[in-house]
Amino acid sequence: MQSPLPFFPEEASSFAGNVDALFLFILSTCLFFAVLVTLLAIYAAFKYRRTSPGEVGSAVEGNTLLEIGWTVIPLFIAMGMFAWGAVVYTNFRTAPKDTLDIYVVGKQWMWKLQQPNGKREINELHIPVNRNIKLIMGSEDVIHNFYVPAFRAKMDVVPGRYNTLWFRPTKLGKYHFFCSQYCGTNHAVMGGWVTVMDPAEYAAWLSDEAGDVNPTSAGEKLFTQLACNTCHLGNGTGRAPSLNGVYGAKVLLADGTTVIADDAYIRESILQPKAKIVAGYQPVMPTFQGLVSEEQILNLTAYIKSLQTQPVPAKGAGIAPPTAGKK
Amino acid sequence: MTDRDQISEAEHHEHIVQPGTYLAIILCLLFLTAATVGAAYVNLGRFNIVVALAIAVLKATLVVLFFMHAKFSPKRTKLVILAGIFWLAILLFMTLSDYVSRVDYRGIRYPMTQNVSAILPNRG
Amino acid sequence: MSTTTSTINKGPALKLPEKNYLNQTYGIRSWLLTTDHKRIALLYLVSVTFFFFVGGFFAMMIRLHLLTPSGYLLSADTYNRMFTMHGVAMIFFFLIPSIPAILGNFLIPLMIGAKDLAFPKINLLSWYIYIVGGAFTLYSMVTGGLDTGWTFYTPLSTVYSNSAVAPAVVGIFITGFSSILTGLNFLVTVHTMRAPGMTWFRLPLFVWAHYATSVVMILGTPVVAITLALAAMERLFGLGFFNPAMGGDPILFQHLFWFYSHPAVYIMILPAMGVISELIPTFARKKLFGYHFVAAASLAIAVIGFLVWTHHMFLTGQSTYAAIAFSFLTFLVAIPSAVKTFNWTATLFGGSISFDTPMLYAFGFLGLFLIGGLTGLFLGCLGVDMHVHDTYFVVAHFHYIMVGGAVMGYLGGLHFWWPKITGRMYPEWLARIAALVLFVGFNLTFFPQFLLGYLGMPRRYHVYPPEFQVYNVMSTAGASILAIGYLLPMIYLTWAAFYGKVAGNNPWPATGLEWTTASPPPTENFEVTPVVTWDAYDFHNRPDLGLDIPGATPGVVVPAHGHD
Amino acid sequence: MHRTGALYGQFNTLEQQKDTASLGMWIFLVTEVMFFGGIMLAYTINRHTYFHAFAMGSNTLSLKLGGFNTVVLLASSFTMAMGVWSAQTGKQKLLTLFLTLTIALGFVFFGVKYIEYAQKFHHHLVPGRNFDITYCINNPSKCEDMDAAELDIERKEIDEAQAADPDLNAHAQLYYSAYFGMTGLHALHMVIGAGLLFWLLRNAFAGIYTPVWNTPVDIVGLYWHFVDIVWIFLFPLLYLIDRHK
Repeated sequence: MQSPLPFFPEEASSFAGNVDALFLFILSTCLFFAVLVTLLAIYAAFKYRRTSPGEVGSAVEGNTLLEIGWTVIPLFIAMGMFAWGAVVYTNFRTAPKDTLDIYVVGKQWMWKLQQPNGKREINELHIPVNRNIKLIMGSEDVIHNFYVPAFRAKMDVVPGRYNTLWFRPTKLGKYHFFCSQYCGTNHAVMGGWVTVMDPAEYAAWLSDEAGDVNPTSAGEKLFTQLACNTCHLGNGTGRAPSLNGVYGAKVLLADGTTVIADDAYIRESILQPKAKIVAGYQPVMPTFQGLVSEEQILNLTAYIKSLQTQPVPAKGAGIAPPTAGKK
Repeated sequence: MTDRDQISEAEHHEHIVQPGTYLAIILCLLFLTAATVGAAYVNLGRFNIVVALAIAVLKATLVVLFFMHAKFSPKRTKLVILAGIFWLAILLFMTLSDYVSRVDYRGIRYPMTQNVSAILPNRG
Repeated sequence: MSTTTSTINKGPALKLPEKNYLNQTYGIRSWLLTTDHKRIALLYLVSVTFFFFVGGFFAMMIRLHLLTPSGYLLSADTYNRMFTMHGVAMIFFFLIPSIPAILGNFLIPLMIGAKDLAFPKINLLSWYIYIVGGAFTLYSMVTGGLDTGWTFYTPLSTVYSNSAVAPAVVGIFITGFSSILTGLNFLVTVHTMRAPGMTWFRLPLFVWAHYATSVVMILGTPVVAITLALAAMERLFGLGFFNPAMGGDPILFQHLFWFYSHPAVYIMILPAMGVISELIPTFARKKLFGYHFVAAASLAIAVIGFLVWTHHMFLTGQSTYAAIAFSFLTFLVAIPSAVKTFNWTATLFGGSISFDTPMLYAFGFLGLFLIGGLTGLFLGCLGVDMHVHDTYFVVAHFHYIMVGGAVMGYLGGLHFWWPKITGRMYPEWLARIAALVLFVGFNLTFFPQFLLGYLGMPRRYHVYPPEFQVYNVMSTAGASILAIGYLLPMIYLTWAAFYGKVAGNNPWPATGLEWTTASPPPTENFEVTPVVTWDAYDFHNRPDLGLDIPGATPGVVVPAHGHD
Repeated sequence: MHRTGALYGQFNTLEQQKDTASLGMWIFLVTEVMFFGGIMLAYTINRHTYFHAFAMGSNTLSLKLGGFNTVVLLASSFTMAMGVWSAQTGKQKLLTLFLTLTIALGFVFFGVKYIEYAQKFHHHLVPGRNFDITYCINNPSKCEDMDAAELDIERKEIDEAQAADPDLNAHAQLYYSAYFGMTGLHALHMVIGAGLLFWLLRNAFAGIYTPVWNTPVDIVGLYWHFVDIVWIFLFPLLYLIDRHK
């Protein structure tokens, strides 16, 4: 399938072309300088080889102009490489808004992945082509790294925090993914396959096995089970703010600051409800630390996300007025 | 640069700091200790730590300059001290530059349960 | 080209000086309790060589294991131990002490015209500290091994690893103080012990490079010491700074670790650059082009090298802003290295170049360091790092720097000063062949790894997908050639130390102060404290070397430092 | 290298020797700054993240003992400085007196530190498996050294902190990690310093320090003052967090 001495891995994401172009730019620049210096050295070695045992070289000390030249010119070229690289990287670190979110949990030595509808996979990832995919990744034990060479993208998966990795697959096919942060005994086998599918096929695949519940409905059930709904009333009259439309919006806090209600904020509010109190409310919510699992938090988050489209009550939503938080 | 700057630097006469100076400094230090404790009991919000560190830096400066004779030492010694402070600043501030500019710095740190089954009870 | 060998001593057979540092006193005590920097350098030589072969053994096991994709030779755990212990032995016990503690120790007092280092007893102490640290680490290696990677990332090392992490970490912690004391000794020595006339800008660039190295040693090493101490306390007593289960931050460990461990790369490469800056002028018989710029570049590398450490952490989820700032600084640190390379090349022009073994190593260094340094640009570049980070590309890059650069410099220096250290010459042709074998073997081992890395093979894999096999086979083949290349010098240099041809005081000839005294030098280094009247590498002002200086009357030899 | 009087063989003059020793010590102190810098960084980041836990932890320390120790250490720095002055001016008797005083003050510091550490062990406030921030308020009978009023204050503080940080017990361990890590390393330096002082004292009794040659006194003095400076920072950082409640 590949030449016996391959050089480039397949280009299967929107990053791949950028990274390879940048790589080729740096490579050609470096080759130019490397070849230049090598040829000069070889030329000098022959031209100025010693011809008699007592011979001494010329009495040259240096040349300031040359020194300035070969300091400044490489500096400019290096700045060019830096700037180009920074642009590619910033794009890679800034996920677009309309992503398909997939939850990833790394543990020694396997990957657990969960589709938005709750379908779970182990060491396999199915995604539709030409969609922006965002992996929201956590680790249960040590640091791992999710790496898809064909996508030219990787990100560490660090215990104790969420890291995200986004990419846009552009080519159908099956690609390796690896753990590329050393994580213990079976680090080398902690990998699997990403399957990039046609959207229609993907949809069919998603709905194929009905065994798994979708996270939004699981979250809705939990929301009642844990009695969240007794305080977080949808119409904003409860002891706690309504969660309608709160996901992704700015929330005004008691100390006057605002915060974006993203996954991290929601997770924190569940585990450490007193860390950030919404303006106008008492810190009465108990912590759910140890009561809800990682997965249940993901489900609750998915449910809260689904409330985005629900009507926001005029009072009791906790969403910051558009002017707040500018300072 | 003289041929033997090591000699020329050493040949300046040793400056002997007198007990009176030491006494004045120790009194200053004791006063500043009292001041730092006093300041801790006043609610200055986030400036409590600023005041505490400012006083500590002042105390340390007094010790370095007089007890350790840095004020009367050759330039080279002063350079060594400044290099130490500079590199400490690199370590502290450049690391903090990462922490303070992480967009997701506050919300994301949480303790993980070590027990895998507690995290994913339904895993097959 | 053999006719141009620069050994121009003619006349009656040379004899070793009757009294020298090697035969001043006898017996094991006279070695183990010596405070002579030259003898301590030899103690280091023996112990560092031991660790080099320990690390080399692990390397060989790694390469053999990777011959096949499914790796039948070792179990996963054993393989992980192999690469971890390879890294630990090579970095902390070979590369960091190699040039400074052996060549630097031996040569700095000689080069600046001092009788010894400023603190001879501390110098001996630092060797003992090294040995104690090494003993702890060896203890870890034989009782359970070490499988955390040489970077000891938490929480793998502090919570999850079942291997003997604690003794290894303690060993490295202890060895750190050996490095600190060596650096301290060098700094103070260069400041206060220079001979009359040895001004800062007459210092050989070897000394400048070691000055810069020492700055890195004393400012960086304590940080890794405290970091490893905290990690050890975390493992042993349950402290929690790096433990996410207690709310600690594993990324903080990486910050602290790389604050030292990136500059540590400069501890390895700067001294090698210093050696090359000696070799090229000597064998081109010409002043080094742009002396001041090369000296300044050493200091610039030492300082800027402290500002780039998070480029090892671009993909840990660190702040995008911080990543961009650190990438910018990373590109800045490349410039002084480029300046040095250009100056070395420019020195060749107008020279009178001979191809003695040390010069072959210098050429080898130039080529390999060029590749190693330039591939650093790929890794410092954010947009490429997101693909090649933690792949074999990184492995290839740092081996080109550390083995292609530092070890070539080290061996080049060892050959160059072997006649000074032992008073005897090694077999020239054998040495040239060994240099060539090394160069070829090295490239065959590590160049395929660049390709593997860009293809996406992650590092530290004991098994790999079969499409990566071709390059792995090449690499293993190269490694066996490389192994021969390393064994050869060890054998013939040892032989030469006892049976080689007597070399004379200045066989090349070279201009440094160390060549004005006997080979091997007397214990007090110089009969009379030398007075320096010439610049570094100034062949034209050194009629005492017996070379054909244009404009000077041939045959008239004037002592360079008379009794004035 | 053999010693010729007070001049060591590798040096040409006494000035060069003294200069060298002092430079060496200063450079060593810079490495010490970086050494403590690493743990200071860990402290800073964790204090910023878990301020409530750090404030709570800090309030369990005794300000009286900490303040007293600060004064003791400052005083020992003063006696050390006076010792250096005595050596420089050739007052041999005074030198031994001041060195003895410095050592004595150092031991007073150790004594107080021992009381503080013992109390923390007793109260289950050492990071590790038995760590329990609520041990004393749940087992008042085991903490005889705390009266009812103190326990009430502590209970209130812990409740408040727990309200803000439910995982207080884990995060408070980070404070005690910092506390034991930093004061432990500081105490280790003091032990080394005390050893050096004993060595100086022995030599001082032998009368070998003269106005011409007193480098060791000077050098050890630098070290001792540095240890003092570390404490000058540790005191507000560890004892004075959020005291104003």
